[in-house]
Amino acid sequence: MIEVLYFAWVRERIGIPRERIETGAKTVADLVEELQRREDRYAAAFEDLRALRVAIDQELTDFSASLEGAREVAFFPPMTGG
Amino acid sequence: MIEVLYFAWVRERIGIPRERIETGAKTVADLVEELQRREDRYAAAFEDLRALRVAIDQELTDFSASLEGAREVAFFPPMTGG
Amino acid sequence: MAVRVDPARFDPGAELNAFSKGVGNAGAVVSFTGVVRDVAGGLSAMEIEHYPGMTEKAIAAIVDEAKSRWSLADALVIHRYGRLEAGEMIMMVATASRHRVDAFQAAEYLMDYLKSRAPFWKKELTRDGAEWVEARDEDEAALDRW
Amino acid sequence: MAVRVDPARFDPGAELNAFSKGVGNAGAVVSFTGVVRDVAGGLSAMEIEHYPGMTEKAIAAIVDEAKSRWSLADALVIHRYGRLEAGEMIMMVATASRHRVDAFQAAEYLMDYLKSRAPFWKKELTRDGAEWVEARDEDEAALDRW
Repeated sequence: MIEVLYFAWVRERIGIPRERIETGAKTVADLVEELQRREDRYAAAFEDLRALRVAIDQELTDFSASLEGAREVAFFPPMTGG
Repeated sequence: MIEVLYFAWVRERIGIPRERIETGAKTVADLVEELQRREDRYAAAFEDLRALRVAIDQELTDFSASLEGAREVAFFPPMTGG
Repeated sequence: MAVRVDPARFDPGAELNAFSKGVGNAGAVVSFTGVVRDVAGGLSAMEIEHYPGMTEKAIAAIVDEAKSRWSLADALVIHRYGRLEAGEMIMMVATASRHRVDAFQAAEYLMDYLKSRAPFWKKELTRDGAEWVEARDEDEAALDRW
Repeated sequence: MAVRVDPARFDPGAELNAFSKGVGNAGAVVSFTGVVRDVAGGLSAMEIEHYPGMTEKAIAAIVDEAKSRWSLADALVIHRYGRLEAGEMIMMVATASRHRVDAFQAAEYLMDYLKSRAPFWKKELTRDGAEWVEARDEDEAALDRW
């Protein structure tokens, strides 16, 4: 079980801020493919991966990263703080 | 007649903050030579011109500058503000 | 070193004075404050979303990196989230050092990294509706200079 | 644009807040404050001499040059003179711009030029006596980057 979090317009497109997902995905990219196939709202959120960033257990990483041992995965657009 | 001002250790070496000088000096360098010849305290103040800065009428300039029309000449060490 | 991620308003002047008092003999203090700007079309407010847990960690890591690069006596980061009206302070950074160049460089570094590496997202609420602020290429490019 | 050359103490926090209030929609405000440092040997105080008349003109010229180089909504320079005790604020610079890079650059520029081109001279008063602070080569060299 992995906790998956969505922020900003990713959250808005998917419609929920977080969910627990039972998955056999080995990498972030595998998980994204699984989500894309689920429903249109996921396909819309994950339409252009270049517009997305991902964090595993609250550390920025990339889509090729392994999910082994991951408790929390978050998807969001590039940050706009400051 | 030119008003001549001294600041920081130049003032301390010469012993006065300002004086009015009747001079025929054409340039700052001429005026400095004239002052150096006056007394030891002036010679001490103007010993090393590389350690001095000069302003004519409150604008930084250099020792070759003309005194034509000058009302006020100031001598001081490099600034240490901020 | 203090990091505060908090929806509450803050008083930058009071923060600057408190920070300066605590830095002892550091001599040089630089601050940056960011305000919600009014935009063309009339900004009524801004909403800032963040990633609780990751935000604090990400900022702490950015501050640690700044401390390793420059001689800093202290650093302060305050960043708000939630709904902010036009004219309100969004955030503040302060740095203290014996050397003014270090204080300036560290403050600029903190700002550049907070912009693009701390998990905040801004949404502008105008008369015409709500829109997520897009990250700018120049903000990403600004990281290359460090 | 305000320039104040004044022996009186000032409150940097109050100055920052007043300055920020006046910059309207500028968004980014950078401040620098300099404090009299305690030096090895025990600094009891500092004396700052200046050149009345030239000081104000020189600072105004530096501020004008900064305005011509960067997009500035406002700028503030406060510089004290006379006798200052260790721990007291010597001076403050603040800049406001729509763009944080402009605000930072202009503040650094103002500081670099105030250090070496505004007619102030510092004298340190320690237990061992009084000594004029010498200009440092690196402060003069700092001007080359602009």
